[in-house]
Amino acid sequence: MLKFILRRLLYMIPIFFGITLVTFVLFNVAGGDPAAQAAGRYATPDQITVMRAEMGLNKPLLNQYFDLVTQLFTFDFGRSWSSKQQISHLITAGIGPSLTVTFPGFVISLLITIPLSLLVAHKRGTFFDKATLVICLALTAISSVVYVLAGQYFFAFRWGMFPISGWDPSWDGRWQYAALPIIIMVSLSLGSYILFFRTVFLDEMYQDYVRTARSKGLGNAKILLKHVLRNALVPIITLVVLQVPFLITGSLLTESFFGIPGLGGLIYQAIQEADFPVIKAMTIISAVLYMVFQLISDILYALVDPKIRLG
Amino acid sequence: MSTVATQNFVPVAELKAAKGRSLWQDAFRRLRHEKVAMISLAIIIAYLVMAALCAAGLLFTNYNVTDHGAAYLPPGAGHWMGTDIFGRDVMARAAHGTITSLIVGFFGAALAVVIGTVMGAISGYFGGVIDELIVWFYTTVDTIPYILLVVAFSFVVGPGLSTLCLAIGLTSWIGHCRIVRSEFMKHRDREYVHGATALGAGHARRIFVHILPNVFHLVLINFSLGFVTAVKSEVILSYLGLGVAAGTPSWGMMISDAKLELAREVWWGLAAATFFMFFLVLAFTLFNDALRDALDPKLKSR
Amino acid sequence: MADKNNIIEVRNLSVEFRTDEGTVRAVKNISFNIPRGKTVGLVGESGSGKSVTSLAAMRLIPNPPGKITSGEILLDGKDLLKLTEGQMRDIRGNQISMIFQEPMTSLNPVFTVGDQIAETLMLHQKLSKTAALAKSLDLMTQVGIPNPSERIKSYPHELSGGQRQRVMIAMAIACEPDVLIADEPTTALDVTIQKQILDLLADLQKKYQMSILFITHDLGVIADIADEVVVMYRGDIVEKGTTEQIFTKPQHPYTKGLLACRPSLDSNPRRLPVVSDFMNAEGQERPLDVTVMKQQKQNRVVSDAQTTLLQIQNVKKHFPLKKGFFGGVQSWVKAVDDVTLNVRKGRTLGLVGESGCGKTTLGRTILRLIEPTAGSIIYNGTDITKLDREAMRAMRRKMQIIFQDPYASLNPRMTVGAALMEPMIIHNLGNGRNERLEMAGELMKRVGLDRAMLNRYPHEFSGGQRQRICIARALAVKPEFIICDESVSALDVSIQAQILNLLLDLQEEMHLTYVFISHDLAVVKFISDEVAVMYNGKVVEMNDAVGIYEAPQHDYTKKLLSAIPKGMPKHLS
Amino acid sequence: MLTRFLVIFSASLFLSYCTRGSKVSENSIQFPMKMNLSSLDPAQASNEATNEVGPNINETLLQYNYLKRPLTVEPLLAATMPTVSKDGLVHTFKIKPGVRFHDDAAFKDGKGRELVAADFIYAWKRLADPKSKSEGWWIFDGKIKGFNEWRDKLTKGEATYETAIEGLQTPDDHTIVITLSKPYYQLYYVLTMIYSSPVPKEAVDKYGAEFLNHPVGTGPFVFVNWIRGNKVVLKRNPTYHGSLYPSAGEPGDQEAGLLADAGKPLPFVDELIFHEVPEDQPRWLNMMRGNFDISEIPKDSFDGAVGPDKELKADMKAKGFELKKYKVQEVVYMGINMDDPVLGKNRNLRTALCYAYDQKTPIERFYNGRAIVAHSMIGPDMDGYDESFKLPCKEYSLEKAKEYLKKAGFPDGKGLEPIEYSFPTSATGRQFGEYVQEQFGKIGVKTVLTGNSWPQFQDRLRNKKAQMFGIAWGADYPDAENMMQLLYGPNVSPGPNSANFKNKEFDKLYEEASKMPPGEARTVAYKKMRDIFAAELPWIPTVHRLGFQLSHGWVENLKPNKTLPNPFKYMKVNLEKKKALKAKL
Repeated sequence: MLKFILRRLLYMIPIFFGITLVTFVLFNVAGGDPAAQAAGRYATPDQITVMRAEMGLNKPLLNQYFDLVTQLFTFDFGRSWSSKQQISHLITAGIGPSLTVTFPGFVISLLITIPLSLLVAHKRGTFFDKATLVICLALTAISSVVYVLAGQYFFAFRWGMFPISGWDPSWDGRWQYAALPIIIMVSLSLGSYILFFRTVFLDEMYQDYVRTARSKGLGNAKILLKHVLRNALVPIITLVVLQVPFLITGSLLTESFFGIPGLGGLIYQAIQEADFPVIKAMTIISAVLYMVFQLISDILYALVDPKIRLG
Repeated sequence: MSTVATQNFVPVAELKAAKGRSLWQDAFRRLRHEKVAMISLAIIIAYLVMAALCAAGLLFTNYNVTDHGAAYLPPGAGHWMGTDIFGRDVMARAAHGTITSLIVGFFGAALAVVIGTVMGAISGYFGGVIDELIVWFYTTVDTIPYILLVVAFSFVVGPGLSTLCLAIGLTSWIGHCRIVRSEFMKHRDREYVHGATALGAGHARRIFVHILPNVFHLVLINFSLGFVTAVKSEVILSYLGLGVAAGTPSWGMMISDAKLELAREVWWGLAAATFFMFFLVLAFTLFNDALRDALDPKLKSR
Repeated sequence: MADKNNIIEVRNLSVEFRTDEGTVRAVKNISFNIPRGKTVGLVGESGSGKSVTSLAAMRLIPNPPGKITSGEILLDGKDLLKLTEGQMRDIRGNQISMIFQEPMTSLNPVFTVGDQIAETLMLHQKLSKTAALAKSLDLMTQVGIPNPSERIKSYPHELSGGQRQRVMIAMAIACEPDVLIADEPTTALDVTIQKQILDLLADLQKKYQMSILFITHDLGVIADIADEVVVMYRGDIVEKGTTEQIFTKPQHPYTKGLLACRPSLDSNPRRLPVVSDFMNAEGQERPLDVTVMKQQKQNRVVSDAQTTLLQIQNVKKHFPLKKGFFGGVQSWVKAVDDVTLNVRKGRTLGLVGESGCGKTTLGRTILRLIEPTAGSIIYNGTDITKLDREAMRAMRRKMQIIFQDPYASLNPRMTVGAALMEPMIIHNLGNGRNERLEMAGELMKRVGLDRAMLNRYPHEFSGGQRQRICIARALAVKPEFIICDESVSALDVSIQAQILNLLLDLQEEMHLTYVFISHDLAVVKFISDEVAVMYNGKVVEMNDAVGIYEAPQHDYTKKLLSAIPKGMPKHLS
Repeated sequence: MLTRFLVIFSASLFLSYCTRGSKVSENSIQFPMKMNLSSLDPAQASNEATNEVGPNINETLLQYNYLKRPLTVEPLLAATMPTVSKDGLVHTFKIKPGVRFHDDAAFKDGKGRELVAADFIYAWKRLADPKSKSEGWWIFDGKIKGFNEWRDKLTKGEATYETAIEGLQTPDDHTIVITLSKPYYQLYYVLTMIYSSPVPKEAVDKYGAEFLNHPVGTGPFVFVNWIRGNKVVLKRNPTYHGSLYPSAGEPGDQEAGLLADAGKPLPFVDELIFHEVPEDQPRWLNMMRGNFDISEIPKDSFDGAVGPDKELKADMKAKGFELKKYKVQEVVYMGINMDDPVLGKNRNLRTALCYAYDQKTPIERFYNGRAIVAHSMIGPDMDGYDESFKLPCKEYSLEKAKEYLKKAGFPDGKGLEPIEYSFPTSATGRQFGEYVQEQFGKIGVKTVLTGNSWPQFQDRLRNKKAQMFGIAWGADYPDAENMMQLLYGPNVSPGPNSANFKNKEFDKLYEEASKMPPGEARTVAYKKMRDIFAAELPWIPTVHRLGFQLSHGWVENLKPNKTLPNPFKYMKVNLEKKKALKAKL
C-alpha cells in the first residue's frame, strides 16, 4: 500500500510539470503583455518598464517558468490586476463561502440520488424506471443557466421566499443566503447523478455474484444494500472524491448570480475583467487540487477495492 | 463430412438470404424498431430542416427585422413568442439560434472526435513511449478545469463563433480519446488483428481496415454526446461573454439577456430559447441512448 | 403422486426467452427426476437448454427476458414454481444450492471468502457471525482449502481458480442441502484441477447424502461422476438413463454421435465420426458408414531422416511483470523459457500443456506476432527472427495461424469474402477482384461451406462455420505451415470432430505442416504425429504421439494423463 | 484518510468565517456599488468604487461646495483658499491646524498624529513614483516646477523621497507652496480629487503593499473592515476635525429642505456601509426592500418605477421613495480611429454614419429617456457647453446618410469593407452593438461587432486595433478641458486620445486655452475647438446621460452630482421616518 501511494505520488510529478507548462504557455507566452495590463490604462512607457521588471517579465522564459512554480509552492500568486489584492488572500477568503453552498448541496444531492437510483435500478424496466429515466434526461436537457435564472426569479423575486442575493459572513447569517443556491445546486445535479448512479448499480446487478447471492437465498434488500452497494462504492467514491475539488472552487454561475463571495464568483469576476493573474492562479490551483484529489481517490479506491491492495 | 452436416445448425431462413447483413445494418435495423429513437431522430431532422430553411432565407426571414415601437411585446397573435428589446420576433430569433447551436455542436463535437480518435488510436495501437506521452498530455489537460481552459483559450484567440467551436473541440476530446485508446489496446491484441498480422497486414491496414471500423460506433456515440455538451457549453460561454459575435442569434445570448429582462418581467426570451434548446438536447440525448444500445448491445442499458 | 425416491421431479418444464429476434423456446416441455443421494448428469452442447433448466430449478431465470411458461418442479413433492419469492428464498442455499462455471465472477470480489460462506449460514441457520465463521473454517477444511484459517480472510482474487471453486462448493454445502446443482463447475479449470474438484464433489456427496445435478457439455466428466444421465439437444431431452445404459447402449443417434465423436486416448482412428454420421438434419437416425469408422491412423513413423521444416532453437519470451518507479522492470515472467523443438515437414507437432504453460506464447512467437526475447526460429533454413519487415511480410505467406476463438478471430465488420480476399490483396495473389472472388469461392468450397455465403458477415455463422472460415483464410495464401492454436477448444465436441477431420483432410491434400496447440490431450493425440508437453514455459517431454501416452516419462506428463476423465463409467473401464 | 480530510475541510470552513457580523446601526447609510472595490490607497483611486468609498476616509485640501451649482471649490483641509502670486504660478496653502489622522496601529501608541504639510508632499511624490502603480500622476504631470525631473531621477535611482522639489515647498508644518511651471487653472480642481489626499508615511511603511487595505486618513469616517466581494464598513471618526454643513445654498435649496442642517458639524450618520453588488437585479430588489438607502435605477427596472412623465409612479411615491434628477458632466460617444485608412481619412463616410444613427431609440430603450442628445464633446453645465449648438448630422436622416455615403465613394455601402465596432462586453454593451449594426445596416454599411472584457477593450484602444468603439467619458472636474484633452494630438494612444485625432489648429487652441484663466476668452477658444470637432468628426457623439437617483424618504440632505466626491458626510437619516416608511415596504 505504501509503495502504491509512493508510486502514485511520483506519478504526480510529470502531471504537475504538465499543468504548470500548459498554464505557462497559455498565460505567459500567448496571453499578451501582462505588464501593460497591470500598469493600467494610461501608463507611461517607463511605468510599464518598471512593471515589467517587477513582474519578472524581462527574465528569460525559463526563469519565468520557475517563478510560476515558485508561486505555487509559496502560495504567493502576486496581486490581482483589478482588485489589487493578494490573490492568495482572495483564494483563502473564497473557500469558506464556496463550500458553504457546495458542500451541503453535494451531500444533499447524494442523500437523495443514491437511494433513489438504487430503487430505480432495482425496478429496472418498469414504468417507474422509464419515467424516472425520461425525467432525468429532461432535467439534464435544460441549461444550468436557466436553473439559476429561473430559481432566482421565482423563489426569490416572485415569491420572496429567499433573499435575492447577498452574503452574511457570520456563521448563522449565511444560511439564509446559501439556502436558495443550495436548492438550485441540488436540482441541477439530480438528473445527471441519478443517471450516473443508475448505470453504476445496473452494471453491478448483472454481475454473476448477484446470481450467487440470490442462489444463497438472500433477499432483494440485502443483495442491493450489501452486495451491490458495496461493489458500487468503488465508482461512487471515485465520483465523490473527484467532485471535491469542484466543491472547493465553487460554482461560477450560482455564485455570480447570488453574490456569494466564493471562488466561483472570483473566477467569474476575473473572467469579466480579464484579470489574468487571478485566472492563472485559479487555473493552476484547480488543476493541482484536481490532481491531489485524483490521488486521494486512487488511494481510497485501493482501500475499497481489495484487488488493488496487493501493490 | 458433407456441407449438409455443417448447415445442420443454421436456421434455414438465414441460408436463403443471399446478401449478408453487416453489424451496421443490424444496428440500424434495431434502431428502426426503437420508437423513441425514431421520434428523436425525426425531431433532430426537423431541427436540421428548420435550420437549413432559416439559413437559406426561406423561414423566419423576419429574425433581424427591428421594430422599435414594438419592443418587448409579450407573446400574442402577431408574435407567438413575443418580441425582444428591438422589437424583433423572439420565435424567429430562437429558430435562427438553431443554426448557431448546430454549427457549434457539429464542429465542436467533430473536432473533439477527430482529435480524440487520432490520439486515442495512436496511443492505444502503438503503446510504449508514444502512449505514455499522449496519456500524460491528456491527463494534464484533463486536470485543468474545462471552463478555465476555454476562457484562457478564447482570451488568446479572441471571441467568436470559430473560437467557440475550436475551444469546445480542443478541450472536450479527452473522454473520447480515453475510450478509443482503451478500445484500440483491446483490439490490438484481438485474434482477428493477430490474424491480419499473420497474413502480412501492415500497421496502416491493421489500424484503418481492421480496428477502426470496429471502434467506429464509439465515434458516432461520442459525437452525439459531444454535440449535446457543445450546445450546452455555448449557453454558459455566452453568459461569460465568450459566445458568438453580437448580432448573431443564439440561444446562449437569449438566455444571457434574460438576466436583465427578467427584472422587467420579460420572460419569453428565456422561455423561447429554453424551449427550443430543450427539445433538441433531449432528442439528441434519447437518440444517443438508443444509438448506444443499438451499436453496442453489450452496453445496453438493461 | 411424487415418487418418494426422487428428491426432485421436473415435469413438463418449458422456458422461453424474449429476444430482439422473437421468442426463443429454450426448454421444451422436459421431464426428468433426480433420485435421492444420486448424481444426475445433464449433458448437452451449447444452446441445448441445460443451464436454463438448472436455473429454472432455482427460479433464477432472469425475468425479463426469460419466463417459465409451464411445468412443475417438485422438491420433495412441493412445486417450487408455486412458492412465493420469500418461501423460495428459504429453499435457495438451504435445500437446493448451486455452484457455477466461473468461480471468479460468481464470488463477490469485495468480501472475504469467509464472510461469503458465513453469510449463508447466518441467513439459513441463524448463526451468530462468530459461530458462522467458525463453521466456515470447518467447511473450508472439508473442501480441502490449504491453510484455511488464513484463507478465510482472503478475497476471491487472492485464491487460485481451483480454490475459488472449492469456496463456492463450501458455500453451497454449508447448509447441507438436499440438492446441489453444479453448472459446468470444472469447465473453466485445468484438467488436473478438474479431477480434484470432481473427486471432492464425489466425496462430499457420499458424506452428506446429497443429490447432485451435474451440468456439463463433457461426456468424459459425466462418466466419472454421474449415476444417471440426461442428454439434452436443442431444448429437448433426447435420452435419459443410467450412466451405464447411456455409455454402453445409447439409443438416440445424437447420443451415439456425441459419444463417438470424442477422441479417446485408447484408440487411434484415422478420422472421427461426427454427429451427422448418425443423425440427419431432421434428427432421424441414418445408417452408419462403418468402413469410415474402422480406418485406423497409420503410424507415420517419425524419423530424423524426415526433412525438418522448422527449427525452434533456445527461444525465450519474457514479459515484464512489475514496473519500477521510473519504468524500470523489476521482475519478469518467463512465458517461454529456452524451448528447442523441431517440426517436420508434412507432419503435425502437438503442443500440450495447461493454462499459463506458455504454449500459446510460443505459437505466436514462432510467427513473430510476438517478438522473441532470445533464440532463433529457422524456417526452411532462414532465421526469421532476423528478417526485416518486408521480408517477414513475404514469409508470412508460408506460415499461417488459426486461433482458438472463432468469434474473435474474424473481423466482425468484414464480409467473409473480404476477409478471404484480404490476404490475396496483401500478397498480390490473383488478378483483380473477380479472380480473387473466384478463389475465395474455391476456398469456401474446400472447407465445406457454400460459396454463396461470401457476402455474409461473421456473426451470421455458427462457431464451427466460423472456424472453417478461419481455416479458409489461412489457406488463402497457400501456406506450407499452419499453427493451430487451441483451434477446436471453443467448439462443441460434435463440431470439434468435424474440424479435426477437416484439418486432417487438408493436410493430406495440401501437404501441410501443423503445430497443433491444445490443452486437451485426447485431441492432441488424435491429430499429432509427435507431441511435446509444456510446463512452466519449458518443454518437459517430447515423443511420438502414441509413445507419449503409452509410456510417459516425466512426472508432469503422468499426472496430466491420470487426470483425464476416462470417458467411461469407472466400473466399466 | 477521509476523517482527517474532513477535519481539515471543516476547519477551513470555520476559520475563514469565524468573525461574526456586527449589528448594523440604524443611523447608517447602506449604499450599493455597481463595481467591486479594488484598492483603498488614494494613489490608486482609479476605479469608480474606490472613488465612492475613499473620500469618506481620505480628505483633500479643497472640496466642492455641496449645494452650489455649477460646482465651486472651497477649502477642506486648507484653512482658507490659497493665496496666488500675480503671474498665477505660485499658490500658497495654509493647512488647518489640529487636524489628526485616524487612530491606527501605524502611529505611536496607536493615536493618530497631527496632519502636516509634509504628508501632502509625500502623498504627491507617491503619485509620481511608478512603484506605487498610481494612475493619478496625470494631475501633476508637467505642471509643477521640478516635479517631472524628480520623477525621472527617482526612476533612475538618483533621487529619493527626501530629495526636495523646487515647486513643492513646505516653509513650515502648516504651509505648502506650490510653484507651477506653467499656468494650470485646473489645479484647484485636481486638489479636490482623492489622488491628492495626504497619507501618513508611517502607515505606508508599516503596511507596505497591504496599505491598500489599510487606509488611514483624516476623513469623517474610519475604515473598519472590508469583506471582499461583499461590503466595506466605515464608522464615524470620533476625532474628526469637524467640517460643517454649508450654510448657504442655491435658490430652491431652502424649499427642498437642504438647509435644515446649515452650519451643523459633519457627519450625521454613525456608519457607512458600501455593498458590492455588480448585478442589477439583486441591487434593485434589495433597494425595493429597503436594504439599501440610495440607488440608481437599472434600465430594465425603470419602467416599473418611473412613469412616462419621468416622475416616480404613484405606488413608489406612496412607499416613500424619492427621485432626484441631475445633469452629469459626461459624454457618450462612438470614437473613430483616425489612423484607420478608411474611416479616418474619409470625413464624408463619418458624416454618413453619423446621419444614419438614430438617437431616439437608444434614448428610450437603453436610457429610458434619461439622456439628451450630445452634439459635441462638451458635457452639460460645463464651460463651453451651448444648448443651442446643433451638430447637423445628429439630425437623423437616411437620405442624407446615403448621400454622404455616395460622396464618400461607397454608394449604398458598395465597396466598403465591414466596419469593426469594439465595445466592452456586457449584455447592455452587446445590445448597443447590435443597435449600431442595425442602424448602419440601413444604409448598407456592414458592421462586425467585437465584444471584449474591459481590460481587453482598453488594450485594443491602446494598440489602435479598434476601428470604431463605443465608450463614455465622465469629467474628472467641471472644466471642458478634461474633455478636450481626449482629442489633443500629443495624447494619442496609448494616451487618452483613443481616436488618435491630430489637428494642428485644435492642438494650438488647446495649448492656448490651458494658459487662460476661466473666462470669456477661454470659452471662445473652447467653442472654436468644438467647431473643429464638428467639422472633422473624430467621434460620433451620442448622448449626455442624466442622473436619476432613487432614495428612500428617510435619507435627507441629498443633492446628487456625479463629480462631487464626498456626498455621504452630508447625508442624514431621519430615524422616525425610517421606522414608519420601512413598515410600508
